[in-house]
Amino acid sequence: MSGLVLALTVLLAAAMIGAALVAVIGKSLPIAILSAGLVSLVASVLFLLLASPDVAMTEAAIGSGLTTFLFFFILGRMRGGEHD
Amino acid sequence: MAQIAMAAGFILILVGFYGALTNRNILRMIVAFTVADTGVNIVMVAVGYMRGRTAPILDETVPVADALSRIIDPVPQALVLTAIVIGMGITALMLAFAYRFYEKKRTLDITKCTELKW
Amino acid sequence: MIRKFAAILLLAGIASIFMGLLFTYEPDAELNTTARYYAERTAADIGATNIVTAIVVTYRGLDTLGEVTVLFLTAAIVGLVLAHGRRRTSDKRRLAPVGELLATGSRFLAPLIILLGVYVFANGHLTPGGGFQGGAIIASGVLLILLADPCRCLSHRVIDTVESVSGLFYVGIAILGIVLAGGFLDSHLLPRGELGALFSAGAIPLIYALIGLKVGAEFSSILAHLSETEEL
Amino acid sequence: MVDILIYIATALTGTGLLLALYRFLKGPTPADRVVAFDTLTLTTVSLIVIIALAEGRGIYLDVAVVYALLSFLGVIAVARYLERGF
Repeated sequence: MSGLVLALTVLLAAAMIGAALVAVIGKSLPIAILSAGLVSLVASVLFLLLASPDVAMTEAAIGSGLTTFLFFFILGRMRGGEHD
Repeated sequence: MAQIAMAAGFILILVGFYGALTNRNILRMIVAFTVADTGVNIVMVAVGYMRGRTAPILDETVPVADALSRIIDPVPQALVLTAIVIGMGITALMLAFAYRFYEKKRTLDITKCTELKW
Repeated sequence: MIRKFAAILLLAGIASIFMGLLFTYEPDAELNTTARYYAERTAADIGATNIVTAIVVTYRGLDTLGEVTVLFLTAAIVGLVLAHGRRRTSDKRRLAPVGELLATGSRFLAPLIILLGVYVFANGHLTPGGGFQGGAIIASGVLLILLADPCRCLSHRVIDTVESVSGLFYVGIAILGIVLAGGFLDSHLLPRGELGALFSAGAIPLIYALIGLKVGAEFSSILAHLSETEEL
Repeated sequence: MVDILIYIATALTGTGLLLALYRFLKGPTPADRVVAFDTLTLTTVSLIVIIALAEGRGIYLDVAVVYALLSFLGVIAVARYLERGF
């Protein structure tokens, strides 16, 4: 099983770094926010692989749910500001 | 495996810092900060990981008697639990300030904020 | 351009520090002294099967009290920042109507989500999860209610009451620990019970439930304050 | 036997993850990326279940339950934003 876990770790790390790059240097702001949510999503699976289900659950409930939501809430209030 | 996760966490921190330093839009800086935050959490959890061991929760697969040889270090996990919750609070706070900034200036560009510049 | 160059230079410095940390890192083969103490003593002393919960609630309970206080301060400051200059004139904001699917679905799903939150913090000492996760899930349920009906103003009074009452009880139980048990936030207030049962681990389920309610109320208050802002 | 099944399931889920990630990184319109995000959350839930099975810890499934019940919220947020709601 350890080969499987290793391959999965590499895959998840690559996905996470790709999503982080989109979040930081992508053109459109909503996509950047969505990518930050994706980073949290993949990170929570990585936390589970690192044998910490408590942290994985926190990241699932807070990082990818509420934080993404807060960003879109604020962005919806400031239409027109995202092009600066 | 812990090393791979740790390297990924370090790269996330660097990517987040790069975004926070080079972007001029406040919302983009906040997004970059959350990415760096996730990276820090991954590094901290990876430090506590030990090869071939499992989560610090006792049940029928991990009886109390051999907990000492089967579980990983629970202290970093407790710390990261705290860090994630506080990170969400800080993000909310930054977003509230960004909202006020936009209300006053009608822009999100940080370089337009020149009151204290001389 | 200079800005980018300086940023990359700075990041190269940080990266070199990280490289040093990464290549000299050697994972421990054995648990260190603190972790060994927790692994050996938790089941006998505290009676919780989830060792992370035992650390968060009892061994380092004072940190958790501080964390909840920080979260309360955050919620209060968000309210303060956003309440300033809010106008009450336009009650009916012009909004795109909520679809039938979301309205009906949220009426069905919101109670289930809140129930899941209660499950998560009631079982915090047995399974992964606990007060913070449960509170965040409850806040997600509140969020779904807010989404389905954006014009509804959530009652701030209910949220504030839940928040202050659970906070008061939390500190009250902590002080009762000094009187009746070993010290501040000691969980031996209630009988330890059988390892693995729902009502076990002393006062941990009670304290975690109060933390869950408090965290849920704080997150809900942040969300409600944000949703009452006006479109600029 | 079970090992082989887990390997096959992981390979399939990993392929699904990569395909959805490709669509997310490339997707020309925001709607493409939102659908890719939704697919990624579902793939993540199945990955969590596979990890729970491979490690033999049933308690990991709680995380999957939380994800399954909360994952649609992010998509609703984007959808409401795109139709100029809130």
